[in-house]
Amino acid sequence: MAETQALTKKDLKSDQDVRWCPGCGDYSILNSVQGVLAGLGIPRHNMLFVSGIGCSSRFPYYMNTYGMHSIHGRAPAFATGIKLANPELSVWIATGDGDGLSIGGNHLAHILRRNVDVKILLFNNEIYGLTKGQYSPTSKIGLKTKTSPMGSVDRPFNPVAFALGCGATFVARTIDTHLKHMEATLAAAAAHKGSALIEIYQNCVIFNDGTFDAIADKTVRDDKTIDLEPGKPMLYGKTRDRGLKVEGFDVRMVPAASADTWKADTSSAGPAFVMSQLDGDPTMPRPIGIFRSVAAPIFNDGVNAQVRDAIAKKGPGKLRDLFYNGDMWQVT
Amino acid sequence: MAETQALTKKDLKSDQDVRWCPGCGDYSILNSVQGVLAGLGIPRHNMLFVSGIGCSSRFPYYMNTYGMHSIHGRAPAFATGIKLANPELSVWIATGDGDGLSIGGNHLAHILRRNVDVKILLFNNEIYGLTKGQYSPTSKIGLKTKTSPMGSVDRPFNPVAFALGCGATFVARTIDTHLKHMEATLAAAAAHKGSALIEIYQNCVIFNDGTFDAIADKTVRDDKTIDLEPGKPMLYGKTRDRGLKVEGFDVRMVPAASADTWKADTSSAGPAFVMSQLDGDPTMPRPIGIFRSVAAPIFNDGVNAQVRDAIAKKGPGKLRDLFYNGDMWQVT
Amino acid sequence: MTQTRNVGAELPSQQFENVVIRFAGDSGDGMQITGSQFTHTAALLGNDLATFPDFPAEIRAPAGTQPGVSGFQVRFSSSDIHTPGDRPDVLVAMNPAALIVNIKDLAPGGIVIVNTGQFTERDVAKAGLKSNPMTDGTLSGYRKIEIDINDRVKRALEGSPLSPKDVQRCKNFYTLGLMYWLYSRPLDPTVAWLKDKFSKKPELAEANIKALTAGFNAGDIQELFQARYEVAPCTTMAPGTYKNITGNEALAIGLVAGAELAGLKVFIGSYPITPASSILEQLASYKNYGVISFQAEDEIAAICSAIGGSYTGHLGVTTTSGPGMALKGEAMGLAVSLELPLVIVDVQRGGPSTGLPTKTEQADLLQAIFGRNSEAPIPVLAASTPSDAFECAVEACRIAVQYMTPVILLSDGYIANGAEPWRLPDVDKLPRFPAKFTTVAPEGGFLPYARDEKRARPWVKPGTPGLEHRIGGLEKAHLTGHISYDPENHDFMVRMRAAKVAGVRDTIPTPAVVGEPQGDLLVLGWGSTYGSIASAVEIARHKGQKVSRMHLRHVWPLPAGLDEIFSRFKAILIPEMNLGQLARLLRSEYQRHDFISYSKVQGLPFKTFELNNKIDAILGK
Amino acid sequence: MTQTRNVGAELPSQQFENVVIRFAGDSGDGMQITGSQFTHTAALLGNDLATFPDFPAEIRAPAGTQPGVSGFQVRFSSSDIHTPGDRPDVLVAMNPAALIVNIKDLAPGGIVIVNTGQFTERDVAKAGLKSNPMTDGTLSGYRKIEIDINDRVKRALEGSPLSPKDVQRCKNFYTLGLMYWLYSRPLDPTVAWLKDKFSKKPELAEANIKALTAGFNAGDIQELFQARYEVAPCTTMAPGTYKNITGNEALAIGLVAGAELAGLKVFIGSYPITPASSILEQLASYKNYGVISFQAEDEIAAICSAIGGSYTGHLGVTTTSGPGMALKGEAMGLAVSLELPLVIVDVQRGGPSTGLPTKTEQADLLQAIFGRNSEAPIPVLAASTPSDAFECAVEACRIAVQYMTPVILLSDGYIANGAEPWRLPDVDKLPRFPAKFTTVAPEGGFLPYARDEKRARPWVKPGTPGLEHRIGGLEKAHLTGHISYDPENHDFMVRMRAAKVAGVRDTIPTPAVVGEPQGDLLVLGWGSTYGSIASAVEIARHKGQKVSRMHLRHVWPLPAGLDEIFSRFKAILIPEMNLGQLARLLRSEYQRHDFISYSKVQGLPFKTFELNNKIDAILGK
Ligand SMILES: Cc1ncc(C[n+]2csc(CCOP(=O)(O)OP(=O)(O)O)c2C)c(N)n1
Ligand SMILES: Cc1ncc(C[n+]2csc(CCOP(=O)(O)OP(=O)(O)O)c2C)c(N)n1
Ligand code: SF4
Ligand code: SF4
Ligand SMILES: [Mg+2]
Ligand SMILES: [Mg+2]
Repeated sequence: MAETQALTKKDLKSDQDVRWCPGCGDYSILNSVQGVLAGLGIPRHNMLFVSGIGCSSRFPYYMNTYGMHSIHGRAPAFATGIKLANPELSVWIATGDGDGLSIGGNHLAHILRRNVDVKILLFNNEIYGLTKGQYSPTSKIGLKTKTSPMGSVDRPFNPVAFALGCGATFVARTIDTHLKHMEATLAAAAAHKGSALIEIYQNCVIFNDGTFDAIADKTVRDDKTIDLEPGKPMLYGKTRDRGLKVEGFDVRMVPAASADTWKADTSSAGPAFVMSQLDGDPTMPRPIGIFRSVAAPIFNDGVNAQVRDAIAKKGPGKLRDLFYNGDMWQVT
Repeated sequence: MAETQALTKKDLKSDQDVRWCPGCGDYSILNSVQGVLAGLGIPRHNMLFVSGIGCSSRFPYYMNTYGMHSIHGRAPAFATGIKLANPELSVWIATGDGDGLSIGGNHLAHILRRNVDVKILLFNNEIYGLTKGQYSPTSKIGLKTKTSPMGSVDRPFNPVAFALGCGATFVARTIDTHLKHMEATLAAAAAHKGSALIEIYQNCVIFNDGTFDAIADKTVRDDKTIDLEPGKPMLYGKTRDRGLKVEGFDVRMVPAASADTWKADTSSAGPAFVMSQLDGDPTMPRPIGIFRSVAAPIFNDGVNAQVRDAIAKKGPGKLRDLFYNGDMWQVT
Repeated sequence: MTQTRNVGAELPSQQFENVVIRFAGDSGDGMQITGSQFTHTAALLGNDLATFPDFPAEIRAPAGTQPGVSGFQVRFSSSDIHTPGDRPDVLVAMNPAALIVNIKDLAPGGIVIVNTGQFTERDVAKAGLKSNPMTDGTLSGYRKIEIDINDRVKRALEGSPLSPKDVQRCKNFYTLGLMYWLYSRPLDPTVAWLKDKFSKKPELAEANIKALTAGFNAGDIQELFQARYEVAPCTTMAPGTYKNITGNEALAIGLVAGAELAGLKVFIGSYPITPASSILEQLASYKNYGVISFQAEDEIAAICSAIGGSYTGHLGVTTTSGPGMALKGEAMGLAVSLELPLVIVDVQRGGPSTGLPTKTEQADLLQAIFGRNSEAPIPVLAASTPSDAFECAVEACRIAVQYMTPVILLSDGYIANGAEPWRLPDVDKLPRFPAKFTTVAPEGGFLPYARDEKRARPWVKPGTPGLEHRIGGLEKAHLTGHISYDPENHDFMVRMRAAKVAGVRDTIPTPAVVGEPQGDLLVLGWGSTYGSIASAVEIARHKGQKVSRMHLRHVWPLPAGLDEIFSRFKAILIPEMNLGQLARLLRSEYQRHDFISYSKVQGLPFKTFELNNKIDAILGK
Repeated sequence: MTQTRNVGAELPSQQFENVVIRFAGDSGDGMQITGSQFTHTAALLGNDLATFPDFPAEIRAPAGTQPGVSGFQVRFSSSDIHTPGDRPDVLVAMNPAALIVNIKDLAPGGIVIVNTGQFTERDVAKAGLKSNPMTDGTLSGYRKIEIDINDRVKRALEGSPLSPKDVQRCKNFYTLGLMYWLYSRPLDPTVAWLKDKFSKKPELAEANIKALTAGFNAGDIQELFQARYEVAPCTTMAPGTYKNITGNEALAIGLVAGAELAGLKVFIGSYPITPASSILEQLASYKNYGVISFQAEDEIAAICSAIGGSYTGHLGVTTTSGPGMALKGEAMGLAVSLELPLVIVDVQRGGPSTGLPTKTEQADLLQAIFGRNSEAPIPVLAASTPSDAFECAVEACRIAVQYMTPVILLSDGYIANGAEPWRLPDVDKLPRFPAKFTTVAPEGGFLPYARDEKRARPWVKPGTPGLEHRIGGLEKAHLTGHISYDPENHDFMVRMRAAKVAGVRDTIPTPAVVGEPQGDLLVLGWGSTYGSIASAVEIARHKGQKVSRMHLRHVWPLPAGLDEIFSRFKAILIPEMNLGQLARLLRSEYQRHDFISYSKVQGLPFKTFELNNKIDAILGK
């Protein structure tokens, strides 16, 4: 029975108790995802969530859709198999900064490179939550954790830059506490044809509380972040009085009127990457929103087209022809 | 006995027969590496080559230095352990596009992110050589190989962009047949403090012959490539009559006189990344040379400094103190 | 001295040989600390001890729910004990969830102390219960002591500067005080601990000490008990300095010590995974011991970096649990081929796959021995108790260095988190096994794959002038180590590597038989079944059964002499927390014995009575 | 018809039952093609056949060197044969390196045909030889036929438009022509093949045909021989349509067929690795069969993608060799926990580690059975010959689908690259085992971990309305599949998974004993030792020894009835290309038999005579 009625958020809640710590940023992400997905017009049975291992990777259990809680770091590989084998499914990955960028970095890189039509939610809390607080590949230098008692000396990844370096076709960033922005970003990702990576700043109240406060706290957010909206001027500040402008290779702060218009679909990923580099500059607002959104051939389309073409050209393979071909001889 | 005399190229040749196919680009790379390393003033016994598996990964056997031919894709992990444990060694990795970017992509990403002081030679022949000709993560779309009989639909990685996305501090590109350029690039990498990734366009005569001809063949090279030389204007063409200029996010071809000066050490990796994106534009020269060369904290320095600091602060650990501490009690 | 009233003095004092208490509450209730403090005090009083913490897989499961229950069982005794006890004599339950999850384990007639302040209708509902277990018959057959601890703490801390929420956080120390009174224990050690712990927050120290003291002095509660209890010091413990230690702590210390005894420094490359993470964490804090700790991007990079560390002349170590072990197989094969020392620690947990990450199991034995492509032999050791993990770690280092080989050391979740008193070793008496580095080419030239009397090849630090050479995973010619595709050489090298590992047998002892050297039944164990087996065999022997026991530390290669020992028993019982992996291994080695496999795969250690029932069944009693 | 003179007519014609020829030359000399063409023609003539190609690990080792030698051995026969022969009767050596590498294998008194055109001093030096083997006594005891093939080809192709270099490339066809003459074979099949192969380069076709014909017609050479030889068609081959097939080809076809018989499409996720790559390559060419082939970034992604494929309702397949197997362990454990069908193919090669990548070995057996964390049982099959790989692939698909389980199929380098005649199956007679997908919730609700009579759980395609559910690697509650940390449930599920896999035994036959049902010795094999064992036992029985044989296709779980069969023999000899892995497994299962392990780990199959010597030694003759 196809579901005919539109879904509500509640339809997407599974019967399992949600078991994150009270106050964890994961709750609001779950809630936003359920809200956005309910509105996509996709029947529940065609939605599928894949995850690895981590607090964030518990996500699929809480979605009343199909789902697989797989092994650590490998969700993109499962998702690629799933999407190739059944392109009708709307496939989503929930992963963490450890799951997706530490053990799973290569699979993430390759799914983005190939542009498999899968949406990837990267819960970045800059820590390993589930294993109780070791530093992660996105932890800030100097962070003291159980495995870095004198402070971490690992230079962190910038997930947006990483994704762009892999040739990702859709890259965005949002914040667990910025609900409206998160929902808009999720909706844009859902609409994108191809791989979409959404980095979500997510607060781990237990092991890395407040790591994003300096930019993401509601009191400073408007001044400390800039929302990259394709086709719109790059403005920020509570009154949107300031903006950004690109001069040569440099990005400068300018009055709103002189701000450049943001383009996320240039043929070069250069602009998006340039914006990603603002992260390192404390004087600059942190870009969130849509860094890149560009059309490109989709891997699962390409693979399935070859299957279709081969069938069209050679006819659907018959078992007999599989055996009876090439140099044969008879024994009588 | 420390070696007192300067090394010659011959000193770095091992007693093993070189077993690449006749005409393979690997020969000239070996030759250049031996030449450049002989001139570094480093004693042979302090040089160490690590590799994974592939034609290119046979490299260590041919170097009369210490060396490890490890397992597929993992050379950066071995090299990280080696460099952390003995920072005195000059550690080099030889890897291929399959070894380094397919199975080993994650380790490559992490060694670059951490900025371990190791030099990485990425032999990019856009094919799996040793396993006899399957497409690789750098193969061009449409390439017909044994595993892509109808043409590859995998969008290729751009190794330079990948490395920049990982936060690499030194990224360069050179060509197996461009000996002078290769040697200059190797020398620059050797001089860099921190991770250095050198992508080397390498011809596989057997399985992917001529894949770089359109840009790397000596007859067209001057027109089809541009050598990024830090501090010099971005010029190309046989008579160096043309150049590149950056306008906003765009890179334009201009007469030599209007060319911008190339900077590889900007705080943002944006410029290098913008240049890497020219690869996709057939009307543009292909950048080779030094995309990025910037100073940053070195992982092995950081790790070893903490060990030294801990010893300085707490004194060198004694076995007895390891046991006799905390809450103890006596049984008599 | 803390002021304690001597209210209970009029109550009769009862002597016990040993007592098992389980503290259970919500994850946020601090039960692990309560248990540890009780343990610590018991240790100072000279009791023998064993503990078993049991906490949820979730970081913070929703408060008040059954999955959120955290427990800590401690057994303290005036005689030698080997396990934390089959069932608690006393259960402290801080809320309905803790009560319902744990009550079925309580010994019949046991005491259950309930915090009635946390038994509102809402609390009962949160625990997923239809009825209140205080009143619905759940507690019949037990001695129920009801205390509104919430309220008592509130009253005890009236006037405290702490917020009401923080006041409630002192509940566990109130409870601890009560238990101290009940078991006639002093408060001072805990008071000292609190003062130290909260040296920067004296108001917290004070509040907790107040709560502790109030619990101890709660005369009206004390009237609910019929007696105070005493457990005398254990007089059979060997003299020496002790401390309480968990298996992971002991293992980490053992690795540093083992390296030191070999004249080396530790290089640990590891990736966090429950229940192994704390070994990495602890080693990361031993930087002043020259330990280089590297948190790698995954388990494969971890072991590869450790091999790199060994190549340069460090003692390479990598630590993990089952799923991580499965990932390291390929690199282990390389280590076998390179013939470099390496210690691989697998703290086993429930499986398959992600399984039961916080529960214990012994099911990685065959993976450890056989889980690599081709013939890639590696010696395998297994720790049997928390403090034994120290000795096994040292032994693993010895074998690795003396035989130039990777060594696998198996521990498990029960050992990792469990604690026991550890008699601190006399540093001067520890055996030394210095690593020998080749620094100059011998007469006739340097041969990287020449071998010494243990079949070990030479170890050369890169950086040594004149000994430059290359090693790798392709088959190597005997002596020169050059790549060789020669068929006979390959056969020779495969057998050489096997012989080298089998030769480890020459430097390990035949394990002792505890009990008569012959009899009706030998109970044979490996790993963390040690305690349960020791207890059960003790009981069986008291009953007059002809039962002895033996425990394997070296599970591969098996020690010499087993065949002969086995032949002195009518049957050999092998209890394992897997489906019979050691039993399978032994059957494959020794054909003529009656091996009886006894499996339990519940993520929990064997209970002593389970083993005794099994022994009885075999011996027909 | 090609023009052939009938020069040899006057030579006596000698009949042979079977002949073994080895073509050996430089990697660039086209020996693999020469061998295949000879094989192909023999097949058309109705001979039984077995081949053994042996090529260097290097893509193009330096020309003329020993490591650069490439060989192809073909045995063709008028009777049933099982191996490519212990030693060649005729060796064709195109250069000194080829001669020196192969000569020691040639049967005493055998013919060696030498291309003297490639025996200059430089050639001898390139081969790393101090003296010319043509003259230094190396060839004493053999019949040496000297031909300057370089020169002859040059002359035969005089006036050809080809460059001198390309002319020399026709050498192998000249040689082939000569061998065709010697063994009285027609040229037509090869002529047809050349025309087809070079249809776009007719000048190449023409030149090669000219060379072939010239070789056939070289009267003066023919005078060097004392006879022409004939090998009559094999009359004992079962009637039917045949083609020559390698193990990897048969395996690939078997996977497509197996999926089809289950009503499914293949999803293969794989990563190239010698000697497994060609399975992926072939499946990539079967797109019109609906095969989805995915070359993943590594072996882990490969198996994970295949599990993803299975989850959606395809037949997930992943193919690899030893080092890749070692990487897949963790994901296999997940597949066990998810209980989804999956076929994992391991084409074994020499190890440990990278080992001898192009050589064969059987040393992944215990890895296949035990190489995963915790109790993660998986059925394991092993192919015994190239064509058997087809049947095993189909059987692996059957078990995977019927039992909802991953299945491991072992092959090895010898099977993968070796070829034999395959009698093409009758499509209608192949057994069908359609997969059953659950599409609607049964009465009482859908239970993802309910079980059918084979203990298989239901398979639901995502996209099915109303059956949404989640699966994962944490332990699952019986029936509901919800996460469960319950101890009893875990024990139950561990045993359930073990029982399910053990239950495969119910649908597999007890393997046949070939020979008497009882006797002095049973030679028991698995995998590619099949041919050598069959030949050796045939010989032994001819000699009157009381020897029978049995071969295992299902190595885990072991089939029912073995214990009883074993008890009918005094001893059981188990030849293996490892250090005795099956022998260990059998000892662990059956305690009372005398299993004799016979190991050879040289990267090469057993020779028949080696087995006969061993049998003789055991039986005391
Ligand atoms: C193979 C393997 N290695 C290690 C682990 C242990 N582990 C589980 S989750 C995790 C890291 C989780 O960090 P992240 O992805 O950031 O998720 P978070 O918990 O922070 O949401 C680790 C190391 C595992 N489950 N499997
Ligand atoms: C674990 C593992 N998987 C697969 C292989 C097979 N393999 C060896 S080299 C190689 C690819 C080599 O490609 P590349 O790194 O580009 O090197 P090239 O030969 O082209 O120089 C592969 C897939 C292996 N040796 N080990
Ligand atoms: S540990 Fe951190 S990330 Fe995990 S559930 Fe708790 S708050 Fe969230
Ligand atoms: S196969 Fe290609 S890359 Fe490998 S040695 Fe030959 S030419 Fe070089
Ligand atoms: Mg995280
Ligand atoms: Mg390559």
